[in-house]
Amino acid sequence: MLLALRGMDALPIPILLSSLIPGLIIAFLREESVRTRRVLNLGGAGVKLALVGVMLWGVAEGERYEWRLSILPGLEISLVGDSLALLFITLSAVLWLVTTVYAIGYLEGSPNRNRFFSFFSLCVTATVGIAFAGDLFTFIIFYEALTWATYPLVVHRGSEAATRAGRIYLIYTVVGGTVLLFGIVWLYALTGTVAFVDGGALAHVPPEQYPALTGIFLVLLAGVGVKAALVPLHGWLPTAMVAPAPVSALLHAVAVVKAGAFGIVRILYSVFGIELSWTLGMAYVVIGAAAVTILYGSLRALYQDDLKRRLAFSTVSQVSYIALGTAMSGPLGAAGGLVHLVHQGLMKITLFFCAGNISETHGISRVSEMAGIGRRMPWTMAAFSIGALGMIGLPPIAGFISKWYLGVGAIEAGLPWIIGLLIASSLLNAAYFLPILKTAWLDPHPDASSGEGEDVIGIREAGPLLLLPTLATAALALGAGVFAEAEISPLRWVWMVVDRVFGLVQP
Amino acid sequence: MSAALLYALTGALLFSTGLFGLLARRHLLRKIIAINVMASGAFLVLIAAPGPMPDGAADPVPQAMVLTGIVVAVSATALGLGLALRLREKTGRSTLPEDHPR
Amino acid sequence: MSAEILLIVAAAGTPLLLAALWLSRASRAVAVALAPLAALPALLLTAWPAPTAELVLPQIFTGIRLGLDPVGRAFLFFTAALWTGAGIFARSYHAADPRRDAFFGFFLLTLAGNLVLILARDLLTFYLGFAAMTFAAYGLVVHNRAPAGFRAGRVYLALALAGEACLLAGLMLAAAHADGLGFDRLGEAYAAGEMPAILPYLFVAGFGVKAGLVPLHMWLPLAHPVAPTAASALLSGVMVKAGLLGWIRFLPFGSEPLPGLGTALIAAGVIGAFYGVTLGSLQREPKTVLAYSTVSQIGYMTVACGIALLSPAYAAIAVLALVHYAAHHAFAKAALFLSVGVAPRRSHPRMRRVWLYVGAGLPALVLAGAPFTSGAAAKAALKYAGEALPGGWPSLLALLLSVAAAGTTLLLARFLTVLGDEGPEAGAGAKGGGHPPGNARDPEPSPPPGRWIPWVGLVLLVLLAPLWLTWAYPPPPGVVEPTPVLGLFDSIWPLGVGGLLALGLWRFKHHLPFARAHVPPGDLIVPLERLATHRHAFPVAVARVRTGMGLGESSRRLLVGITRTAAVATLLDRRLTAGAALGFLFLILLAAFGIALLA
Amino acid sequence: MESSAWAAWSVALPLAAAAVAIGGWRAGRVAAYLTAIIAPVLAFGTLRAVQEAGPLRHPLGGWGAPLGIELHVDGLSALMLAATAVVGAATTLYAGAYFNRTTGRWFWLVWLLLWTSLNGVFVSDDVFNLYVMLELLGLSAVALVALAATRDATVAAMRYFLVSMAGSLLFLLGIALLYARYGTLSLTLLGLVAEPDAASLLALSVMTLGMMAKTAIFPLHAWLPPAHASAPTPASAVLSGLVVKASFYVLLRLWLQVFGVSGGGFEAALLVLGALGAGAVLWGSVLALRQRTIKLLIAYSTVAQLGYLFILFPLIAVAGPWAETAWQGGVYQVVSHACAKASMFLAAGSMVKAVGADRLPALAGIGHRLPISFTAFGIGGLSLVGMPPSGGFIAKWLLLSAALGSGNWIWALVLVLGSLLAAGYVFLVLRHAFEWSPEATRPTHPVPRRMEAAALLLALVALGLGFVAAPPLDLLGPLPGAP
Repeated sequence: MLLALRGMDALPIPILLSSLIPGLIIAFLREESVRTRRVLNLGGAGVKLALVGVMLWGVAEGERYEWRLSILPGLEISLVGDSLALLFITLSAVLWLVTTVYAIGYLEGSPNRNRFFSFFSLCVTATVGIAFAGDLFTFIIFYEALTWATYPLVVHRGSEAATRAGRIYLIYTVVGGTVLLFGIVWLYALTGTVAFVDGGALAHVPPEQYPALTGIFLVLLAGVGVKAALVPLHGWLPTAMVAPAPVSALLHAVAVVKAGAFGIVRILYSVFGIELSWTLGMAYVVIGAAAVTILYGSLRALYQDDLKRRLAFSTVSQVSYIALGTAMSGPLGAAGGLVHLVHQGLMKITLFFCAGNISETHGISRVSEMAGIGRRMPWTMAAFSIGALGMIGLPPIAGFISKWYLGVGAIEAGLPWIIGLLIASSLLNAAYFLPILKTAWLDPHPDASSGEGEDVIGIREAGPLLLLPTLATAALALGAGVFAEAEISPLRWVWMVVDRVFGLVQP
Repeated sequence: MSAALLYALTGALLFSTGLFGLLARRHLLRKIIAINVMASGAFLVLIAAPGPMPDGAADPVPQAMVLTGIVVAVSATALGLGLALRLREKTGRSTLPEDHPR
Repeated sequence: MSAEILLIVAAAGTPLLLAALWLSRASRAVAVALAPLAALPALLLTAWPAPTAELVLPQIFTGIRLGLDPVGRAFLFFTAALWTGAGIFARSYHAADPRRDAFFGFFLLTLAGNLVLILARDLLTFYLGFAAMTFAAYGLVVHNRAPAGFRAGRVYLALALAGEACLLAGLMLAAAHADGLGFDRLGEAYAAGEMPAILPYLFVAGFGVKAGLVPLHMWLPLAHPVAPTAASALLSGVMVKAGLLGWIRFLPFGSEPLPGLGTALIAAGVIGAFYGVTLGSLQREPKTVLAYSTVSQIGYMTVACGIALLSPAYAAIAVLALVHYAAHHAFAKAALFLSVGVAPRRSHPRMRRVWLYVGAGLPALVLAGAPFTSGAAAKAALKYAGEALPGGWPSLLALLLSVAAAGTTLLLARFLTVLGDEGPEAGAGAKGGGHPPGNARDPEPSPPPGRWIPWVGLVLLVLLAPLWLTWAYPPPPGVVEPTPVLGLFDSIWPLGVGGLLALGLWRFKHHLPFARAHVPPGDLIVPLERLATHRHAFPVAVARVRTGMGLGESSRRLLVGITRTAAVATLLDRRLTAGAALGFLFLILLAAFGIALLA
Repeated sequence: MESSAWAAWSVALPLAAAAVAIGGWRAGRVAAYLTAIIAPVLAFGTLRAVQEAGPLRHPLGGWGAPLGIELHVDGLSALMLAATAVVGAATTLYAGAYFNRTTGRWFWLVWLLLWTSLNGVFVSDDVFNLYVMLELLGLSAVALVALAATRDATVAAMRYFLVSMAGSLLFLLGIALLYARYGTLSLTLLGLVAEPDAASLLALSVMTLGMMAKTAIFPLHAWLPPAHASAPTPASAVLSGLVVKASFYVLLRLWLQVFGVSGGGFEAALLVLGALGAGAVLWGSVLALRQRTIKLLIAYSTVAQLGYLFILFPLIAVAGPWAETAWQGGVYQVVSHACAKASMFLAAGSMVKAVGADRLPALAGIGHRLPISFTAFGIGGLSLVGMPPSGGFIAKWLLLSAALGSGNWIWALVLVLGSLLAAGYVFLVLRHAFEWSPEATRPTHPVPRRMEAAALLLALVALGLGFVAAPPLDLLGPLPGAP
């Protein structure tokens, strides 16, 4: 059966449906039907993973999946499963499964789980749709859907703070989405095309339209920049961390910020093309914005005591690596940026899981309260350490691989100052992550009055449903780095993307 | 001045008077009457329209229209009066409040 | 897979395997028990005759390449030997330590990193090991969890990170310009002149932190006294040498001469040699004294690096000198550190104290370059390399080195005098230093065999090392082996001068004002730390910019404005229902249309 | 059946049903249900017929113009018929559960008459016939509002009645002027002969003014919110969804078909219309943001959304090659807004019934207390905002691309700003939906499934319109009166 599926052009559809249908059914289940909900959630995630696996296999062998639905003359919903899309989709599918398990554990016994899981699935559907989008028209459809599917998750707790965060989130993203729509329509009106074409759809545009194209680029960048949390459009992200931990995890690792980053990649590579982006000087704008964001996010993270807030600012900083790398005009930088899409996801989701574990099990949400937590939750903190050290860029964790290719790519692209940026960012990352590790592992637990008391403190770990996903993603983050050059690794896939989609050749 | 023009001008005058009454008078009965005056004005203009009949015979189309229009106006008046009565019943007044409650 | 490869795998893998065992509570005891022996396979590997094989794992990380070359073998030898010795020492030293398991966890990780970096055959594998070692060693430095330890750890990490930063930048530059990541490719790229000029500078700075190059040495005097004794021995004896190995591996020795950098390194080395001696003499804690001694000794080795950069023709001999010096210093310094762990006490029987002082004095003499020791041989090699310099520089250098050797003698004499001190500073236990909590306060009648056996072993190794080195690291072809005897007088007079100076100082310490002077350990770091307390400048600046731009205020005003306008609109909207208003609007619209249509 | 008779049947069917409805509640309900089933079939039959044979022309009873009544169905009419059928069917389903024998005694009759007149407006080719249908429409709409029988509803109905009558009579005056000038009543014929002379333009002005009052375009909108908000919910749905569109439809016919303004020469007047539209978008949205009860909020949003329709006029005039895109967008906005707005009203009615209050804070936690209705409201609201995928999105895409394509930045900005403001007032409801306050756990009154289903059905149509835009727009054909 899988063989038959491999050749199916409309394979993107079942992949989308595998989360859409459970999401819709769950919305109308009764709150008590725990078992049905679990079966639907995990079943959907499993099916999606299997289908994505089939598609990965197909794409690796040169297949290209394409499905189109004409909406208007010249406008169509097109779902394209190419190697770049699959990079993002695989990440989403894997992390969805993991996060679902985590969320089941996290929300046990809390109200409104139907709504939560329903929108959770819709959120993933929208994310996958963004990845599959074969043109800007399809892109914005899912992009906006993502906004509204995420809102109920952000305000899930229904508290004052959650409502406020939700309002801020919506203001940012709706305005961003509208700006993006504006840009897309402008582009459509100007050139008559919004399609994604490998190497850039606008290569043929005559130079007299370049000023308009510059404007369009800026508008589009501002539109996706909101979700990608480019400074100064990042304000929503640290606020949105009031959401439940699995939501933050998904938001920061896969769904929203990555959608924005992926949008930047698409705009750079599939709409304008990297050459035109450089001709217009816009690639440099992206690089500049990313550079500012990277530094600013890290600097702000330094001063946050709230763990999730610190992580959120860290996301602001880290996600811009993706934009930074893809805006450089070389294969190495592109690889670094693209692979960071996956690597950052794996590491950041681990960190947020850990933050969730800590607050769920011990009610601790501030860094200053974390003294000695490593002794109480050794596994959680081990996972956290992997994530944090990876973020700093310590080899052999995944983060180093991204940073390495970004740096080498920067020189290749003739932008050596970016190395300074990367280094500065790494140092800042160290400055805000290492104190957490030190506090957690080395400082005495407040319950231990003296040196002798330390043995008294027993282990109190999070439940298995919380711990296993955490360890799984930590292992993936480590594995993605240790086996970076293995046959099956994100980096390998990225080389293929770089090779195929951008027509760049692996060095 | 031809008869048609006289009709038309009278009609316009009536219509304007009615419109003024509708807008400026507050009592609902007056407003409803004003509507009827407006309708009459419109009918007069309609009657004044020179038909396409080459032999000078009266054009039947406006006549038919006016007749229909009168029927419509009568039913409208009925509805308006009914509403005015209901309003009086509910509010004890025969005028509309200056603004509406929100 | 050949036996040699297997041995390489075992050498690098044993500590990793034990570290993995450590992770599980069930097998942790096994891992801790075996930890001191984790370096034995590596030691075995150094005995392999003429190693040539290379282990290549292209799928792991960015491609792992491990192998052994002569330089690596020399480094591997003293590294593995010291880790084993220090490990056995630590077993006993931490016997009653509640955090013993944690100590050995970091021990294993640090060891793994250290071995990997020595065996590495390409840039990134080296970096992998180097980074692992650097970060895991933090756990050793702060082992006692005391404020002083954390401060030292903070300084250590800050400097190490700065070093890593330079290193990473250098690696990226190198990778972008070289055709591959192997050391061979790096050398080819250097030779072809394809490398950016800044590259050697980055590497010098990057590894300089670890090596303790002045002024990047500040972490050494802070970290050594607070770390457990075995860890201090490893830090000074082995890990500092990792920086040196980094220089050997990454700098363009033997390619185009780099006069600027070479001269700078020689100058830094000479300055370091004197600086370490001067500041070290002003310290009151034995391990701090030793730390400054390391700074001073590294100065000599820096000079050798400078020579190699200055004169490619002399690169091989300079490297030879470096290796000899590194090995000799490693053993001697580790033995000295361990002697702190078996330090003589007034309560000890007289004979034992004498033996202990003899045992501590021997490596001290070696370090000072006493004749017929590895110290003398190393210094001779260095002077021989110095011949590369033009004009009268070689003799000046020789003189400077001799004077510095006198300083070393003085410094080590200082060490021996403070070794027996039992004052609050010397014990360091009160400051949370040297001794682990469990046994720091107990007056010990005698050091247990678990401590003195490795100590004695190291002292013996100090004496035997030169023999072994001539076998393990023969001079490269074309290089005449320097005679180990430098001229008796040349090696004796610095000892004599230093000894007399020390005696004089000790005798008149109550009369000389400067003898009581004290510079806080870490010297330069103190003002720097003060600077760092201004770290809240950034949030303050952000807040100021916000208020300055009036962002908060203006957005609030905007909001108020909008709300008011909307309220007015609501009022107006109610009015629009009134008949008069409607009529007015009707007329206006009619007029508007009339004008618009007829215009 | 002869293809051209589709139009006649679509008027006759609800009329016949209305006749039956005189018989009382039960008879009326059966008749309305039957209409609800058959009308969509008829509507889609008409769509197909137009698709296959082009515009249909049907002389009623075999009598042609000038004396007889001629029906004319082109793409626009067919689309309006279809929208009416869908919204009407859903509303009927909803009303069947909403009313009971007492409250709904007259509802079926009035509603079926309204349905008749709506269809009548859309198929008339004769301006006088149009007038009659408009009058019937206005009167039955007023009656529907009055059915609520509250004080507010009575006041609102009275006001609605006066405005509606004034509008109709202005229209009648215009007809008289046109007839006096051209001697014909047929829209088609008028389109061929009309010239922009003083009399014609005066006629155009008064007719436009009349229709604007009935469409409740800013600043003549003030009667609409209280009327739509205080009417019974099913009535609100059709009033906001369909009735205001009927007079807009007449405006389209007048300006585009009769006077052929897209050919040029009317720029200033079209600009005035557009300015009014822009004013409506902003004014209506801001006021919607200020409302504290849900039905008033939705009603003000209608005021705002109608503004989009008027932006169509200047776009047609200045957009050059993009005029046709603007035209498609405008019509699509009519259709999708009809479905979306009706579904929002229906869902809001259910929610108000469930919580027993119409203040927004009372809706706390409505997301899980009444998920289906809330979903319907949400989808409808998002279509209104222009969120993809939905009909509203397609409409906004088309309008926006016309504005940007022709370089008319001002209109583009108004469209974008309108979207943002719409998101704002939709959010006012959404934010309470997920709130977790004590009110959120209070039990709800039961809401019949049919009511919830009707709202959801319409919402899904609004959603579906986002996917099937091509066939309806094909059917719509080129911009009437284009050069």
